[in-house]
Amino acid sequence: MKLGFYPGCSLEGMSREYSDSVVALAKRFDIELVQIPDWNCCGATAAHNLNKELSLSLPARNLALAEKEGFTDVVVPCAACYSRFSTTHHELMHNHDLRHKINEVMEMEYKGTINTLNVIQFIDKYIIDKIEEKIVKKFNYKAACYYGCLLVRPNNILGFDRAEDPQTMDVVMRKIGADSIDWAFKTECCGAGLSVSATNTVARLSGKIVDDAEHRGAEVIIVACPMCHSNLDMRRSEINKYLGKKVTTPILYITQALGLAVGISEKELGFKRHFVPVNLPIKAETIQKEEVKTKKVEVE
Amino acid sequence: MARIGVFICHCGENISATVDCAKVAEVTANIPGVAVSVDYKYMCSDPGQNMIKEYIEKEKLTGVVVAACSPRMHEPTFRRACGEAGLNPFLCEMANLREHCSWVHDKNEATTNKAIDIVRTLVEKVKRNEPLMPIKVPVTKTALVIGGGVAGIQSALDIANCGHKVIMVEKDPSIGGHMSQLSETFPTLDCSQCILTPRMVEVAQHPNITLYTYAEVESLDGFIGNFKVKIRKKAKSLDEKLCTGCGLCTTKCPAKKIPSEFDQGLSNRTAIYVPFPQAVPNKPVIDKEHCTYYIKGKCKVCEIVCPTKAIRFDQEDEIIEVEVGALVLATGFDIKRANFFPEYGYGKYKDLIDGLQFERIASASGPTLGEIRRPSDGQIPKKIVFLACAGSRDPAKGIEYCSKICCMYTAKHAILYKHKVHDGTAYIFYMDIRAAGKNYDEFTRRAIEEDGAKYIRGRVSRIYERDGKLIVVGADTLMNAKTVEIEADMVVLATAGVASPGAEELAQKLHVSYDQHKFFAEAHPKLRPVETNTAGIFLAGACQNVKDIPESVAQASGAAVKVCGLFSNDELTRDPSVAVVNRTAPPLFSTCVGCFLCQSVCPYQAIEKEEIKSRDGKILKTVAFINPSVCQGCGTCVALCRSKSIDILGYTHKQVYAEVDALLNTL
Amino acid sequence: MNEFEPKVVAFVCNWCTYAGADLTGTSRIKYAPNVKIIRFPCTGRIDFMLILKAFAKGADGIIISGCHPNDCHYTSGNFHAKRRWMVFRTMLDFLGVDVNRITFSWVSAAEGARWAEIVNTTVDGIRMLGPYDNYRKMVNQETEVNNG
Amino acid sequence: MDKLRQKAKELLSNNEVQIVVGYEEGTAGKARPAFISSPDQADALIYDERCIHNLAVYLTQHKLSGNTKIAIIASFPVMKSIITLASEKQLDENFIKVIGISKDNNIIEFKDFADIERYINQQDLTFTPEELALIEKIDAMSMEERWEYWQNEFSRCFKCYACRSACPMCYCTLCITDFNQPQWVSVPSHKQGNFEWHINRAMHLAGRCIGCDECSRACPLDLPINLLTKKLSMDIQKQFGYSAGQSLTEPYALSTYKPDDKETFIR
Amino acid sequence: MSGNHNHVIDNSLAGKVKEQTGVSAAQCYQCGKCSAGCPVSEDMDYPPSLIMRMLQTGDPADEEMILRSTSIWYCLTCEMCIARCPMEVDIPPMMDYLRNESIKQDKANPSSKNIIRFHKAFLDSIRETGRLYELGLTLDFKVRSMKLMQDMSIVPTMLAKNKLNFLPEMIKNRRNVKQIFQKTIDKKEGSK
Repeated sequence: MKLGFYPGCSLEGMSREYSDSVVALAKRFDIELVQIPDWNCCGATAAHNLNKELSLSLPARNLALAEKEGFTDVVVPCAACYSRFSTTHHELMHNHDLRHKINEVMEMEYKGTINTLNVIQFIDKYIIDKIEEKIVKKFNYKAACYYGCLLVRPNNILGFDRAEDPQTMDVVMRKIGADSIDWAFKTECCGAGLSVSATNTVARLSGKIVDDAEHRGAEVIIVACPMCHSNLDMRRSEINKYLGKKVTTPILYITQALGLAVGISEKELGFKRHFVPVNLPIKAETIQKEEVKTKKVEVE
Repeated sequence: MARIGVFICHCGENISATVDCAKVAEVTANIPGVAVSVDYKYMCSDPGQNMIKEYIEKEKLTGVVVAACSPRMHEPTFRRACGEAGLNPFLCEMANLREHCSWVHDKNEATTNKAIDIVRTLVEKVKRNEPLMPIKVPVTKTALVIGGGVAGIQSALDIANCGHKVIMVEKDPSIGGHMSQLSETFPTLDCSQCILTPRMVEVAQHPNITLYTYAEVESLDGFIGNFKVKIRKKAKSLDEKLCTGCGLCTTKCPAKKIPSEFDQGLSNRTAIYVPFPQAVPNKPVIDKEHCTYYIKGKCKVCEIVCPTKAIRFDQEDEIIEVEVGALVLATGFDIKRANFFPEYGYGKYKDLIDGLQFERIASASGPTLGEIRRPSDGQIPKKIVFLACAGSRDPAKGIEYCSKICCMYTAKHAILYKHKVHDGTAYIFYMDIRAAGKNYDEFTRRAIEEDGAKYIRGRVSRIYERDGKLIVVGADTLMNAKTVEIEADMVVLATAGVASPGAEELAQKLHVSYDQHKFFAEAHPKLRPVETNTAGIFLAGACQNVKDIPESVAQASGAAVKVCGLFSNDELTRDPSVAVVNRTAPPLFSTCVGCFLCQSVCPYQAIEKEEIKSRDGKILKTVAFINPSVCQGCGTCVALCRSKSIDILGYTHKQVYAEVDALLNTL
Repeated sequence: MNEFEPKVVAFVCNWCTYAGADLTGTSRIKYAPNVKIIRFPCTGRIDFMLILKAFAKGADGIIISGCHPNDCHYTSGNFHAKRRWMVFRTMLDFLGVDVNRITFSWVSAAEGARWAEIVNTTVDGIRMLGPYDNYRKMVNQETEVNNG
Repeated sequence: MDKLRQKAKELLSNNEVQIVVGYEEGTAGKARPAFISSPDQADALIYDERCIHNLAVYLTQHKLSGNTKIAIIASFPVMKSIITLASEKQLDENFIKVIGISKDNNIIEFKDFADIERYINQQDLTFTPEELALIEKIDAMSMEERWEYWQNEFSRCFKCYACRSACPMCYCTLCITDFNQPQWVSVPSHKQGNFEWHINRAMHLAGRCIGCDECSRACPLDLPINLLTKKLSMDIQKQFGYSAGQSLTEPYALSTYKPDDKETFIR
Repeated sequence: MSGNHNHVIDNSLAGKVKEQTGVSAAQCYQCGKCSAGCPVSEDMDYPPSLIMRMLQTGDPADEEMILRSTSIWYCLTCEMCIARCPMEVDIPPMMDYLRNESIKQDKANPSSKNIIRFHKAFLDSIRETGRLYELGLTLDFKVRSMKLMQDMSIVPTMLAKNKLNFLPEMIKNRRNVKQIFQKTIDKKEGSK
């Protein structure tokens, strides 16, 4: 099966391991992710901070291209890009004049047939049902699923999971044997776009997140956004400085965790590229009664 | 030939400012059938009314049109005047020149012409008016009070003490309502149950009051003075006459793990239970959902231990029908549970409770016997946080209105807490302190000044649990909106007050209107606050909107007076504008063909079958008959009848047709 | 030729819209004088023939207004009316009668301003549509009686 | 057909009924209603595709003298008419024996009206493509075109009221047209009078019309007036899920309501 | 509901915000929940709820302070405020608008220049190549912000872990992207 794929800049650069793991995972399930030809940057925070129309036109161009290519589902692993895509789609679909204007700006037409999937939605729709039979090694670690902002907010536009204490990621992780813990910073912001320009703020925000996860005994923090990753991972030295202690909890992309479970090599998943070394303790294959738990969690 | 008198009122300047009254009089004088048309400064004044009377006599008028204000204002006045002059009051109509013309249009010819048309229209109507006699209906001098909370109790006692019979229906096994759950009451801090229990007992013992607990209203028929009510007495599985209320059964019942409604789930009860020690009646009921026997088919421990053999497993719901003259709705309110706030953990934290739960914790009869202990581990909370406006004034996740009672009971909670946990600190997040009431503001000041409650003006963004503490993250808007983080042992949400769950269904059963929040609607927001739009049904307490105890009681007495006022006459006179099925000469007898499609449109079940019999009793024809004492005159059947066999007095086919005709021929 | 002044008849119920129109008056909100009100106990009483007769007698537009759902003084008259209007409107539309000349609305006793708005928008609307000549033509052809 | 005659004979001879209403050979090769009152006339009865008149119309004419027992040959439309009439309290079960005719011309015995109700509900009641096409054609017109279309059709009407007499549901003893205080329907058959009559007819049959088309069949000018009631039937079926002639007990669509009836035009 | 149609032209900043984004400052009743939940309110000179308040006053001085504030630049658009606002006052789009205005009127807060520089560098990178050239961006930004040393520590590691591309990625239809810029942001203020 072929699906549309928008890696976005970070996944082509800083966070190539995320991209790699997504593609590798998909491959395991005979899904080919086809990049939107000649895609461009979504504009991220910078664009909508400085100019609304620009912030709509850049994603719109990609949507239009994807449409031209005949895709319906487009996988957008980067939470930021996903948010920009969804917001753009929403705005253009709810405001005809605006749609007209933007079409005119980018000299292409977006009809609105594209269905943007974040990585979890992608897993949910195409992988989760088939995963159990493919598991070679249970990912039996205490995992703190970190959703960040852009995956769940604004909830009325994204309509993904629930705004507070979301569960979809946890459900997925439990499926591969993880003990996904209940913690308090699932959706608190990591500092996002301020990564380079206001590093102290990022250290503080990301610090609180890492600290709470560690405090509750998480052995690994699971993310689905390159920005979250780079802030929690690359900025770890600043974080540790802020916390005044050394926190070694590694940050894994959900696709890396899944990849591991279905037997994709650490190399292929690009663990090397992480700043915080990923050395997960070796554990005996103890199958917890997580399935039961999974039932209990209802996601609205 | 009709002789109509037209009387045009200037209403001081109110009409004459924009309408040329003299011209109206002059023109309308020439309408065929108009005997006299005059204008005058104040028609409703005594001289004005006398003028009308004189003309009625002098000109032998057969009908009167008073062109003045809205009939909703002065129709009774002028109809009375006509009556006094010997003209049937229903031959007098009003043309609304003020509200519908002079006040809403500018001074010009169009406006005057419109006035003329309005008058002409009414003249044509009056020509076709029939003299009518007010309908008299008897009054059943028994009142039905629905709901046994403090409001219902007050109403019932007031009515009963005026010597009228009262039937009280309460859906729970005991009366007492929310007030019986409260610990102390603001602003006096006297013990809620101590002041309520005597009243509850009085209800039970009052010779004029019949009490049905564990019962609900099934249906309502009839009309003011003559309601028929079906009441469902839910099976208590108990012979109340035999039961002595010894309580042995409740101690022996094996099903002990049922969350107690009365304690808001903070303690457990048995399947056969009395809601609380002071319950009235103090006799148990079996909760079939949880009773081992009803579920598994065996157990019957209660039956075995009962010394008087009062248990009746085979007992079934019983429907009883009663006739009453008036109803008082006192079904009270409910509160939102603490679980509707995502950012406060969807209610997953044991130590985050709602106000009513705190009342139980603080109450001497409560699960902790009045000691402030938190549900999770029974520890005494040293830091407690109260959140006002939890769901109130919150269109996003709660309701937009102000629940009104929270400010006060939150202050009370803080005070009670301080009285019981001297070394503890109480924080209160609030937006405004709404303490408008006798000794109310003083009370909140006391909480702040004497009991040291820490009021923080701001809302709480989120609450999460960490190491057995609840971390409350809020802001202090009086401190540059800086973030405030409190590690609390317990959090109390002053959750919004909402309409009780069954309110909408009941309203529909009783044909009373309700607002978008499912609170029962009063007939007029200012001048008729205790009446509903359905005559004979009155409101008491929080079923209309959230109220505190004094307000509820006051309104309850108000409702009682309305009922007694109604009961003070043996007969009611009703507007004779009702629908009638025509009669014609044999062999037709009536143009009604008896399809009875009209029956189901009637909101009042006023349409019955009437058999027209020959002398030898042979049924010649079955036609519709509309019971004039039941019909309220909406006319819905009239518009439905294909053969135009139904007509409605006061708005007959002839009249309305003539109105349309007159109005447009001149437009 | 001076500007066309629409003739609009309003059939309203006594308890909500008539009272609402009273409120418009007491709050001194001005509206077009083209509308004249006929009072009924309830929208449930309004016979569909009255609409045809009004058109026949020369009305250019018609307003029918009563209590909001659940507010009916008779609890359900407005609901029954609603159904009838749904059917009758289909009928008129099917026969090519201009249903845009009929405004159906719920106006409560508290909505004085809303009544003024309903009236003004209706009158403006009718002013656009012009006099209802089609219907007038049909009516004035009383001469050519068909004798088979 | 023999079975039918046989049935009629025995009903009459053992005096179960006094009259059998059915069809007989008419002039010009047409079938016409027959009223058989003695066994020996029973052989006149026929039943074939020419027998299309809705005989139910005769049932209501005996209303006042309620002591003759009638048997009626009931095609599908007749059955539906009977159910509607019964639901409107116009028929007395004890005086009417219904001899149903299935689509494949077999006799169906009904022990009571409820039995008929059951039978009807087994048949499918959707409108025929032809009917739909006609109505769609008119729906597709512009307002002006529709107006012109019906004005032309109506202009030909001369108020013979054949449509009324042919319709089983038009059983009022005094029709609104006979009502002159006020004159709801202008008497002469000029455009207005005709327009008012047909609107009244349609509205009075709204949701009661069982769609036998007897009205247009009876019309000497072949006015497509059956479309009016049909249109409403469709609309009512769509909006309220009610269709006539299906239930003895369900309240008539226009004498009941649902609070959530969905309209689009009320402001 | 009411028949009152007459439009009041509101030239205050709040008025413009409402016109441009549909967000009505008047709706805010100052409960402070947004400030309480905002991850960066402590970095801001005026927390969100205060910005709302300053809009409400309509006092030009306050409006000036808003446009010159650091708050609007610290806002991460994490959407926490709107997620929890009881009145559903949609602050993020309002912030976007205020940023746009602040730049237009050239009132952007000096101490926030870094953030703005970063955004501009970011966009420039896209304007030229259609995609983000991270190494370029980082260097470019460092040069603009004269913070050459800061972060340089991690760059080597990034290179070692080849997290940075040496050569910018280029898309084919760069013309198209460029003209998108020209028709939107560059139309208003060209960035040097």
